Amino acid sequence: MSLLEIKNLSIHFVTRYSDVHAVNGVDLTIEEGKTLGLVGETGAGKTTTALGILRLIQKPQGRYESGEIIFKGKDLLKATDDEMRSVRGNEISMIFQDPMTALNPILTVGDQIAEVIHLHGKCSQAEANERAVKMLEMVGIRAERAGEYPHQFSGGMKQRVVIAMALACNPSLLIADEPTTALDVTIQAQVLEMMADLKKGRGTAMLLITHDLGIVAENCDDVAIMYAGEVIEYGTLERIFHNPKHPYTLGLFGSIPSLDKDEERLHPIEGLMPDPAALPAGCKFHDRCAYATDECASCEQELAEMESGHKVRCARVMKGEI
Amino acid sequence: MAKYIIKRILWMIPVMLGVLIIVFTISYLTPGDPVITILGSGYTPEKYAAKAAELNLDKGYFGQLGSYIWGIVTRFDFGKSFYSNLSITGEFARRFPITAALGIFGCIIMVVLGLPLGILSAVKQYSVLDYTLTVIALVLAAMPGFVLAILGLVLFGVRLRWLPITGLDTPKSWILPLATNAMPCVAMIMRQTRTNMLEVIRQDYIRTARSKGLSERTILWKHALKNCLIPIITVTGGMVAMVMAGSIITENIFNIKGMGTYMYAAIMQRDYPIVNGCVLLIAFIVCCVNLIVDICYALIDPRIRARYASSGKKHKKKAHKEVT
Amino acid sequence: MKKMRSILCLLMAVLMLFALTACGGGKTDGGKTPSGEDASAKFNPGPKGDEKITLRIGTTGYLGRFLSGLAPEESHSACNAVFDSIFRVDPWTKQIKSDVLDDWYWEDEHHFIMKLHDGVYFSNGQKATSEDLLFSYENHQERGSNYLSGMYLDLDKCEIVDDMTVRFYCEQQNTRISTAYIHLYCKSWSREVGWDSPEWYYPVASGAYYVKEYVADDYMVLHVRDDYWKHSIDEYYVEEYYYKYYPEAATLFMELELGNLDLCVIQSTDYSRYMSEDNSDKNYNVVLDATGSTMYMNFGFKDHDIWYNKDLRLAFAYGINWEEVGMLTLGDFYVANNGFAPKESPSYYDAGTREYDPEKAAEYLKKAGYEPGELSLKACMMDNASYKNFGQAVKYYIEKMGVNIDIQYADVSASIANWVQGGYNNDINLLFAAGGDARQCVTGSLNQANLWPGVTFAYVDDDHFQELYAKLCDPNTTQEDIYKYEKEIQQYIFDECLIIPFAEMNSAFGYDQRVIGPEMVKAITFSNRYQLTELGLRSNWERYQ
Amino acid sequence: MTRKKQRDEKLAANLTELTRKQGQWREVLMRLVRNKVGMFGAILCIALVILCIGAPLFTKWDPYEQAVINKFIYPGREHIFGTDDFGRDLWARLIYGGRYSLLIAFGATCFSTCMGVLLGSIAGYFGGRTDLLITRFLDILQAIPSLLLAIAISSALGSGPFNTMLAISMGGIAGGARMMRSVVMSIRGNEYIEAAKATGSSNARTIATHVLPNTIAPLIINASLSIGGNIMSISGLSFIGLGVQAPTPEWGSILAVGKTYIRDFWPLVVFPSMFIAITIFGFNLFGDALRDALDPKLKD
Repeated sequence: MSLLEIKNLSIHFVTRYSDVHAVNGVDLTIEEGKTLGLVGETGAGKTTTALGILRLIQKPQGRYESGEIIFKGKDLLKATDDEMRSVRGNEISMIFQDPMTALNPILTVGDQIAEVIHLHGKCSQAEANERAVKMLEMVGIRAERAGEYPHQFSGGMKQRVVIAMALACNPSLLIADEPTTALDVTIQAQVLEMMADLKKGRGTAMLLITHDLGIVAENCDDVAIMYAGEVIEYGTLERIFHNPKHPYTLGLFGSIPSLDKDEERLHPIEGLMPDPAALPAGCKFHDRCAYATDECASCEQELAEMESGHKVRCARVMKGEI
Repeated sequence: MAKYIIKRILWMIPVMLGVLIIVFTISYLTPGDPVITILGSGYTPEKYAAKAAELNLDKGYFGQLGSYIWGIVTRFDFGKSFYSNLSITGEFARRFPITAALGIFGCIIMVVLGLPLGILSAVKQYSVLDYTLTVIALVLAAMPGFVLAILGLVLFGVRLRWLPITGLDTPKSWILPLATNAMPCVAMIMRQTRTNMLEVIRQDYIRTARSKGLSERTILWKHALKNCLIPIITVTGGMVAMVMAGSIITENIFNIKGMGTYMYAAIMQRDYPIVNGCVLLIAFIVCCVNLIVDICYALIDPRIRARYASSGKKHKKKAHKEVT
Repeated sequence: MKKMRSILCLLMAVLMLFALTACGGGKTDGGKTPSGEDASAKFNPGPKGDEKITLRIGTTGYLGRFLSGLAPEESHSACNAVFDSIFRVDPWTKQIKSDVLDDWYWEDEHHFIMKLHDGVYFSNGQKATSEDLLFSYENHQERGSNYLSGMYLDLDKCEIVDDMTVRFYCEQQNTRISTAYIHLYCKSWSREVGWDSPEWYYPVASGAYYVKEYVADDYMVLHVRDDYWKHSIDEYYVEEYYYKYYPEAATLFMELELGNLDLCVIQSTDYSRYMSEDNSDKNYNVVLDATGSTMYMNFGFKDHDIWYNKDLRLAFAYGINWEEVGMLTLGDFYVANNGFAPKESPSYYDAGTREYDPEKAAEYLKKAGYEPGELSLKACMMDNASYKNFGQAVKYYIEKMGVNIDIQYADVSASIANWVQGGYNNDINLLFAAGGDARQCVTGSLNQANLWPGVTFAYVDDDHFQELYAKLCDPNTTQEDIYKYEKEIQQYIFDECLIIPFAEMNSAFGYDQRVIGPEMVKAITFSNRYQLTELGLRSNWERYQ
Repeated sequence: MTRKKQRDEKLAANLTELTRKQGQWREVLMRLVRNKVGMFGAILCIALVILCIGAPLFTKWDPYEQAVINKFIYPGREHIFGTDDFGRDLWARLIYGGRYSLLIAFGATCFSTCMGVLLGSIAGYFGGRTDLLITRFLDILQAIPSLLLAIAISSALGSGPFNTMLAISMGGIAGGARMMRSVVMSIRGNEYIEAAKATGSSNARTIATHVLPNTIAPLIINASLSIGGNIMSISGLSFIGLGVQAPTPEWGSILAVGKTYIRDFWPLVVFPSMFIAITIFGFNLFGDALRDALDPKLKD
């Protein structure tokens, strides 16, 4: 039984002017201790999905149109607020993209970590502080810096604090929303390596959201590629990297400049993301797809299994035309 | 940090001196000869000279300024009123506590009412509560103080007879003056809190806190409130000056014998020593409040505390002005 | 969505503003004729048995100091209670009487004799002698107060006859010496403390009350003396006066409504509102009383020769709608009066009226030789309510007539100083005999018209007028002659248009019906001053029991 | 394929065309117009200004025409807002009076903004000793509450429109200068200022050409928000009897007169307060919208 199953999840943002379909029928599963990479351009609905899992979507506008999120057998969408609160930070925790603003500027780093331990660990404040200091040391921060404030730390160090905070209660699932995008490359490698060690040590499953295929290659077991609120290709790392099928995935891999050829220009995928408030019918990618036919534009595409451990949402691929 | 506070206190002395000089110069340039107004009609040249000497009006600008400052600094003596011949300091001793009490209670009400209402209307945005509070804030902010005071007086004092209308002897009689003096400021603080709160709620660290599984209430009180306090403290600092100045109008209408009525009477009689004294004392209170505001910044925001400590070495700079 | 709702907010805000103010306002439909007197008998105010009361009086004038004659005017009423007055008006007979003199008469052209009563004691136990009597006049010259103006006194030539009599020397006979508002001061104590000492807030005096408590600009308490030389303490019904100062007139009236005050002067706005509502069950009532002074506009004759041209004066007489100016200045206290004595007074004489006639005014203006817009005038008035209203009302008509006028408003003391000796920049100004004259006679109202140096614009530079006025002031003219001359002078003023009287000043007093009756209030008050010594005596209350 | 290509070209074309033509100001204007609340505030202010300037067009009554017989007439067909204690038409007095009120308020704001700009830019630009001196002077100015300062000055200079304007503007200087100083200090560090100095331009020219244009935005915001405050101060002064003297029609002095009749004749209080309220509300709304338009990072 998998740790987390997302079935046909769709999330819409309804405002007076527009009805934004951010996520439309996403199906994902994360196994115990495994890492799922979620890849896609900005605005593909990656972060919305992640926030959906923790039910952090902004109340008045955001609405869960349909679908279920089964976590350890329990549907989180049906859970009461109290149940969700006991899950957040304890069972599932999240790391955000920009470390500079992720920490509360007026509380000490130690307090912010101890807070979540004290809340879920049901232990005394003193013990919580102790464990907080231990967590900091685990992420490579000297113990005596626990009493300092976020503005005294660099970007990389702040991200380490956020990671320490996320893993403090030993969650079974860690959601990392582009954890390293805001960091420079050298720090990026250190942080990812540290996350991998911690994960292996504690058997934590991870949902890694990124648009950097290099990171996915090194850290993820499975990969899901999202486009315009839908998962268009989903499979194990080998399948996707060795045998990408969906035109959009091919475009993604095509746009990575290869080192051996001396290329003058990059090969971006032409055109722009469709407007989520006015999504085209049929395959959302058809107006940018090189192989698009009239049929693609009309009928809805299904995410079908092309081979074991590799699904694609493209009728032409299923028919073997591409 | 303590070094910074001491430095600020030292800086208050030249500021107060500056206020004193400005206020004195303004009244020195005022037309109309005090001696004639005191002696009335049948004055004779030698009596005029005697009186002028007594009020040391014959010493020219710097002489008078010097003796005025010397009088205040050494004997804390603000001189004598032109007409009642009573020493002003004696009057201040009697009247200052009343205005100070009104001011302090006014400020407490401002914060105690303004802050929660602001937070409430921010958290429950677009709700009915939000709009009623906004409407009240608009009306109170747009109504001149004395209209509000007289309306309150007529409505609650005379028509409904719930509250006594003058003096401050019974606790009930404090309600009306405080309400009409503090209300406009409550409205402003509420609006300021609401805008700040809306901004803070959208910050990332609030989402992090929520992702940690904290309840909305703890997020509000522990994380959001403290962060949105800083700009509110600046506004409160400004409000205190408004409340003190507003006391002139409120005390007059509610017949409270504080600095306000004293100054109003002095303005009407063109009794300049009293006007100068009152402005000086109120300016002093405002200076103290500004100092307290700065200290509150440091208490709440570690970034500013760090800058204060380091600023002790570098050139003097009040950092919090940039933050707000 | 948020946008539309903000606009809704504004509408609701304006509505709320509307509601707040509307419920604050009362209903009113213009003032009715004064009818305050028919107080129902169910309140029977006045002394019952030998209990004593504390009378609470409210005032919007500053409490001031007990040194009479200095700007701003000290509280006359309080001085009246604390000091014995050498001369004052008996409220019951409306004649001049004295608290301390046994006898006073003109010995000859220049000498005026005053005989002090033997047995007047000051609060410090000292006996009053003629030294104190003479000193009571000398101190005014010493302090520079303007109370001696008009007495033509030469203090060096006054001498003490014996320890109870003083002979005063005046250049010419005048009535002012026996009508001016002079108190008996204790010479030794005054010399000892000097004029500037705060001791003057707790003065040593010979009057019936002493100052028990005094808080500047707040309140003062006058308590009856148990060692008063004239009456024993149990003759007094009012044991204490609690005198409270209110900066805001609106608050004063509300205090009366709530029953926290027994006696106070009220504004015309509060008066007209009171008259328009039915007040049968209210514990307070209002009585209207002539103050004895009339309101008239002066032409500043002295140093402004334009006013010697009668056509210009007539242009002003016709060019200004005096009835309207009166109504705008005094509100519901306005009573039309073209003479210089109140309607109730026997010396009242209506010399005739000049109806408002803009064409005639234009005619006279041209006859006087001024094109419209050519003449421009200046005036400096006090910045209290009635002067401001008068200034606004008159300015409108004068400018409509084609004459420019610049009116400056200055505070009370600055304008007095300006009127009396500085500036002379008053072409025209409004005057009403500030003290009023309880005897309600013409000389009382015109007391500034013959005074020089006095109020600069009030002096009437016309020989026949001065001649008539001198006859009026001559103490030995008989009462019938006085009435005859009063009519003659008022007719002369009208024919020559020297001064334009247009209103008689009433003032309204609010009182608590359970404590004091309307007749008593009318008797002991004139021109906003209370005869507190008279009010204190139980015998006076029993007159109206 | 071709359909897609044409659409892209068209989109790209008008995008570049749009940005090229629009200067920074046009873009701000665009953003401002879209903000309906701000527009509502702007409409209010413009309507008021038109009403006051074109007063003769909106009423046949003369604000000084007095007649006792029509004293305290309640609002009706003849007199829209009724008449005041001198029988003058209240509607006429309010719109003619608006000229004085708005003029004084604008004048005071301009004066305090200019002084603020002057002091602020000098303090910000030169820094060091001058900065210290000027900041201390600003502290002094800010220590005295603006109403008291206005009272002291207007009792010294005497009452009248110009003196009132001067008295009120003193209070606003400190706020403007302090804001100006912080903006200038943040700009001073930028490279293009050093570049300007390097090319030998005098300090004054550098300030005028480089520093000032960047501070226009916060200045306008500060100015529009301070107009409301100025109008409140004028009515405060009139209450004490120092502001504009009768019979000149001005909202504050009409309200001060209205105070005495508050229990008898409500229009004399309601309508001036409403005019004051609408002006303050209008300028605040417009100011807020302006701030959002000029300062996009501040999310609504």
